[in-house]
Amino acid sequence: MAATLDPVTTKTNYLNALKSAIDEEMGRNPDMICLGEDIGILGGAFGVTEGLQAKYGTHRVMDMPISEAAIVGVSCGAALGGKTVMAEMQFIDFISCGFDQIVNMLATYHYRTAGEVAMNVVIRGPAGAYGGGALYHSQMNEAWFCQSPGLRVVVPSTPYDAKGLMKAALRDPNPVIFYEIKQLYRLSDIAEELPEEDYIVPLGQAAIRRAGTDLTLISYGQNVYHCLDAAKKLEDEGMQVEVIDLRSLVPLDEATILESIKKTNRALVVNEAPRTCGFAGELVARINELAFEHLDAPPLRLTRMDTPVPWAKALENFVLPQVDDIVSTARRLIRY
Amino acid sequence: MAATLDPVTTKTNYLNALKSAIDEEMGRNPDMICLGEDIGILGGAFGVTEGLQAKYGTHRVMDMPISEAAIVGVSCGAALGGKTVMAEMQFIDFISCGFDQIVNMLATYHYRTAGEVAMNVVIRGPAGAYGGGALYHSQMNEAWFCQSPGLRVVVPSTPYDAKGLMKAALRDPNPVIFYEIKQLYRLSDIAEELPEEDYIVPLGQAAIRRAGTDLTLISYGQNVYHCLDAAKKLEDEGMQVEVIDLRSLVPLDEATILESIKKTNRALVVNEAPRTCGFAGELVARINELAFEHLDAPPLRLTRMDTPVPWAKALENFVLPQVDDIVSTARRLIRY
Amino acid sequence: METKTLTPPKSGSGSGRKSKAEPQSTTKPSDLLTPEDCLEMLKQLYLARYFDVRLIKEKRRGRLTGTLYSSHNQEAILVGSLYGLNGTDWISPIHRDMPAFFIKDLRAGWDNPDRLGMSIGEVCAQVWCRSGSPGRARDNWSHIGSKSKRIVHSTSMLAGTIPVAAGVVLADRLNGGDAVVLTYNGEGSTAQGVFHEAINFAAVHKLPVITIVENNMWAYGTPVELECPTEDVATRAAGYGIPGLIADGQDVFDVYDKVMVAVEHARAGKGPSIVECKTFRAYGHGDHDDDRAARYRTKEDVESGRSRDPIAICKIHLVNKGYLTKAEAKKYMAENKHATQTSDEDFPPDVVSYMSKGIEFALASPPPPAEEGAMWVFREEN
Amino acid sequence: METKTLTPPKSGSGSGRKSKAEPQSTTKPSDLLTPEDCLEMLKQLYLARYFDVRLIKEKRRGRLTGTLYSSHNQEAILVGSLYGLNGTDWISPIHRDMPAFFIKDLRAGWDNPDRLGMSIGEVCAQVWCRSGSPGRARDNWSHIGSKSKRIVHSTSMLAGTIPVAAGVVLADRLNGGDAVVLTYNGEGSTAQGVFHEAINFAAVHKLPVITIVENNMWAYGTPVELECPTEDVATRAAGYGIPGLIADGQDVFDVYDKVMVAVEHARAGKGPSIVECKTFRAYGHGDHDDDRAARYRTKEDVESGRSRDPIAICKIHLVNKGYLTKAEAKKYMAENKHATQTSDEDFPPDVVSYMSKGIEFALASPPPPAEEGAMWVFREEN
Ligand SMILES: Cc1ncc(C[n+]2csc(CCOP(=O)(O)OP(=O)(O)O)c2C)c(N)n1
Ligand SMILES: Cc1ncc(C[n+]2csc(CCOP(=O)(O)OP(=O)(O)O)c2C)c(N)n1
Ligand SMILES: [Mg+2]
Ligand SMILES: [Mg+2]
Repeated sequence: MAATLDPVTTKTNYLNALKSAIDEEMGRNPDMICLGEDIGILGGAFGVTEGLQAKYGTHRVMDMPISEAAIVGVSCGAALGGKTVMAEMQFIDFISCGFDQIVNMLATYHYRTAGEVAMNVVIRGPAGAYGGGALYHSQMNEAWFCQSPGLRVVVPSTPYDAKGLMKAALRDPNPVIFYEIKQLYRLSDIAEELPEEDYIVPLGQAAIRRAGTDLTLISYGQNVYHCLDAAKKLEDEGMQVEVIDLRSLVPLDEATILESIKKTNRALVVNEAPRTCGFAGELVARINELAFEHLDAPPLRLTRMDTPVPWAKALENFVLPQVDDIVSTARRLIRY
Repeated sequence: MAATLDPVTTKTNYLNALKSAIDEEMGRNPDMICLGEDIGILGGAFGVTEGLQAKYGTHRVMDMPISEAAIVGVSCGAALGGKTVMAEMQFIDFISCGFDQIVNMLATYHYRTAGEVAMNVVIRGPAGAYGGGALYHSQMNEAWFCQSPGLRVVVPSTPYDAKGLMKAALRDPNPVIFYEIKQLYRLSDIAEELPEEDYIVPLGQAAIRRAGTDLTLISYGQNVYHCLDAAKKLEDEGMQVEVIDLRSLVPLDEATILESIKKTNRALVVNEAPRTCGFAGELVARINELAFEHLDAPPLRLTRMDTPVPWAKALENFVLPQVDDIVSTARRLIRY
Repeated sequence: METKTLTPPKSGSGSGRKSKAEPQSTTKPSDLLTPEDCLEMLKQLYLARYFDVRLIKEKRRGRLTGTLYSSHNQEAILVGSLYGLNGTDWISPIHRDMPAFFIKDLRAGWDNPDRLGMSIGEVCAQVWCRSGSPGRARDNWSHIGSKSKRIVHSTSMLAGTIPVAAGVVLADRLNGGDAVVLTYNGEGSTAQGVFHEAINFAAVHKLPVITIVENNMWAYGTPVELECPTEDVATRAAGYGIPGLIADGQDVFDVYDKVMVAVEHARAGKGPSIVECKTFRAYGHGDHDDDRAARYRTKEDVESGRSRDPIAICKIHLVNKGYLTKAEAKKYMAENKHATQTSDEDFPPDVVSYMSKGIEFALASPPPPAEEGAMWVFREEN
Repeated sequence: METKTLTPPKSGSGSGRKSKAEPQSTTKPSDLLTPEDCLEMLKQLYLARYFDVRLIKEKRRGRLTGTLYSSHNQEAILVGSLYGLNGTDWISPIHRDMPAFFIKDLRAGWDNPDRLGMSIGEVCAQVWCRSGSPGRARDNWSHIGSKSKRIVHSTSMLAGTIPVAAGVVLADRLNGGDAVVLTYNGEGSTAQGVFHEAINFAAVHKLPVITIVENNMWAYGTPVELECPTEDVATRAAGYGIPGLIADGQDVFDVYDKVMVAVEHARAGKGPSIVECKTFRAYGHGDHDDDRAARYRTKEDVESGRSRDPIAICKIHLVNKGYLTKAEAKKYMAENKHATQTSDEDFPPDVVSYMSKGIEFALASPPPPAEEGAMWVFREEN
């Protein structure tokens, strides 16, 4: 693990940040186990769990059969038995195969038992489009889980957050669906130096990635970088755009959103998930509820069209929000 | 079937309206089959398919093993083989067990095949809360499917619509998730005389259940009746409220919503599904996009709290929107 | 009470391959039960029956809300399977297994506050939808459980607890425990995908997961032959290379024998088993289905399906063993009666009073306050 | 080419119960194949191999996008299982089965425009992500299909096509057809719940669903023993009371024999079967995994797993049958070589040109226009 060789001068990428979070939590919590397909011998399809089985043994890092429903259900049982569980979906797209166990068993356990049993389970996996992964290796399906009460939903966009949020998620007694942006895994541009000491990023705190006064851009995951790119272009045109990275969707940091809109009076949400009933629409509704009186323009959203993610690159680009779309919509909103 | 004994003087309830729609479509379309648990010998848990197996045979009305994923997947295959399929979920809550087959196989088939293969499949089942059904016999999980491009989503609230929408759904070449409100199945208050001749209610057309000028209440399913009750109470206070019943969510009748808001300048969405990422939030976002300039108050939503549906009646009432909540929020909005 | 009714419908191993877990000697686990054990098992059968009968009556009087899935005629499966467990073993009952919640570890003393099973009062509080329920009446009927009593909480989604059960014994094994878990499922539920996924996983890792299949011949309105392609549901075990045992679900001792074989197998680290218990559903699927069930099942089938009452069969055994005189056996005649035909005199008085105290506890417990509807979605403290 | 390599790793029925579908006589289906058939099968093996080899090379040159799941060393399963089908039969291939799309009904004539299989040009257009693909490059690699050519379109979700396959033959049966469907799945994929649900359903209704399990010993980085508790994956069949056949997946004729037994069984209305074909994955799981696979699998295992090249084994048979001289057998030596070690000279020229024409077709086809991304979410006309 390059990341630990020379922490002073070596930057850590998003993937290694996740890896070290899981590793450190496995080290500090003897009751933590990891379940997933190909996570042990192989070390995971992307290598997030590389080296963990050798370090912690086959009974703490288990290669599971190709059975997402079993992975989730067994995680629930292990949590009922007192364990902390990291459960990997090889791609977050396959979470649909364990869907019932997530929304009906895992999400509701604490509620049903009137607080007797907490499900300390993190379900994590590579997510997101823009990489030519087509319909089943590109999904951002977080809205399904935001609509299922009892689940926390987290989407880090930087190595620092990936590590800090993963640690927070693994220590949170509630089930967390943790979206890792696979296009960011090895992106050297965003690699950064991480603190040597233990730290967490608390769930429910957004980050302001760039300050501005003319418009609030709200997003998470990969779209944060599209927003930042758009903000740079808009700056060239003389517009100062604030960029909020939500980091966690449930719980949501409403205060940061409100503060920003009080200042900018305009908001645009950018989101690669399908439009209808996506989290972007939820944000627009919340902005209405929170800040209607502060709005000088309708809060808008830029999202994927209501289509699956197609394979051919031109098609994929066509249905997904692009930097230029953000720039032109932002311009329109600022001039509204 | 009481409904057919004396159509002139006998009113048809919601359940019999559905039954006759399926029966008539089975009669006119020899390529239509029905699949579901206990739909044949028993005639369905609620009796929606009563008599169909005796009439059309075991090969056209099949009692399926308790395998929602197989029910959906087999439906896809049968549709690929040229059949029209009605697939019953015994309760819509169990749709989670066939989730992957719905969102990844059924919803995308036409898209993936560039239009070669249409999936003429209607997945229907009893839905909705307010009946003491607890977590797993109360769900309205339509937002999951609205977020999954390729699915039509339909929720009738009257016997006339139940029949007309079911027929439209069964003739639509696309997959439809059809929510039947089980609390309405046998409600005699809403039974009505149905046309003797064949008719459909086209997907994508809302109905204005009551005209008004002061506020637009938007809902569907059982909440429509809560809105109508609230409208009556508000009328006593001198306020004229318009009530829109969406009937189908995908496709959505945006024109009717816009027309209404142009008139009332205020909108309140009422929805029994959980708040975050529910269809209510989607509507608030759309209203913003469509009608921001016509709004004199923030478009708001009244929804279930972000909780499962609990069993004990007092708890269930506590988390679900009630008529009084609609009245007080409407009052506030009108006075805004 | 004729001895011919002792004849089980079938026995032996349902899996194609000869099960390695079959008892090798002729001494059956039940042969080692003491007279007190055997009489206790009979009493537990009475209790399970009385609980059900009483609820049927209460429900008919409109005092209960929700659906009652009667366990009438299937009690020997619960008593026989639970009797040999340790308190620290886990169970995951489903809709038709309400008595399992309090029968678990009942052997440790009906009034023993430390026993690892629910009190009958807690179960009644759940049925009466009161805050004294272990789940504070947030979900209905059989969806209760208890971490400390080692009972998995089910959802409605059939077979959905099997992976959870596998997970809980995985955790126990990692902690050095030797607990087994009994999961209960109807024969129809074995068609669910998660049944396959969970048992496959458990078989790969030789986890102590025992799946009791309560084959009552019907899944709601669908007969077993439309649910399962093989004559015996236990045959499903063959696909995983695990023992598939078949018990006479009407004979509490045969159930005990087969389950104990599976328990020993599991505890020894040899992995899961399926124990199919052949039985017959006495009434409708739920009480709402009683009338329709009378139409989709022939009267003759129902009569023959119910001809072997588990209480009667248990008594024959006890008389044969000499633990009960024929006169004693005739003292309480709960068997072979429809629930509504029974009276409290058909049950031992301590059984009646035990249940009555449970109901008293329930009725003394207030309904949960409305605000609780919004509580416990998340655990807030860290 | 030593004759010892003909020895299959295992054979017979994997289900515990003796399969009723086992051939009763000693005449095997393959004994009835003509010399032309046998030579055609060898040529199809070359074609499948060449397709894969060519794609591996194209991919290395950076000309292709997406992941390549090589079918190298597993070609006998595809050719052997498809050869005996009617054109009107259905298939549902998955990620490792790319050649299946054009090998289906190839027997009807390589250049026959009416054959019920895809053209190799269409398949190449898909691989090259062009609009000439049957799916217009909307989803990747193996996720193509064709209603008219009777090929089910898979998603990525493993085993997810089995219920669809069951549905399509259900529809066919209702229409009076006699089609069977072959579904292909890796051994790891058999752990999915939907595998169980679909086969259980098909077994209850005796639908003609044949599940080919391509047991290549690895599911990505997980060995079969962590996926499946029994030695043979075919044992899963026993749980459904259906035949579980085991074929030597390296021997095209053995695959043909076992699949034809299952096909006859299915066509006769006797229901589904599982045919496990024992094979070995030649490279990494996908081409991205080649380097890592070299670490998680020992060199010896890989060497022994690949020692029985299906082309070589087919040749031995043909020489033994007298359909090929030893000299002819040595003319094209594609076998026992890494893809990158082969050259076009290792393949019959008509095979090379057939594939080359397919690539030409692909390259002549433009990429789909961007706007198509938003099309066909719904069918708009009624
Ligand atoms: C996933 C799922 N599908 C459907 C149902 C509806 N349902 C409840 S009980 C039942 C029949 C169960 O039959 P079986 O497993 O044989 O148990 P029994 O009721 O006979 O004891 C059905 C279909 C459900 N609860 N869960
Ligand atoms: C439901 C689901 N879970 C996980 C995956 C990721 N995945 C793709 S291929 C594969 C391994 C498949 O192994 P096997 O079935 O043996 O087929 P093989 O690749 O060996 O031919 C996995 C885990 C998937 N595609 N679908
Ligand atoms: Mg049953
Ligand atoms: Mg494999």
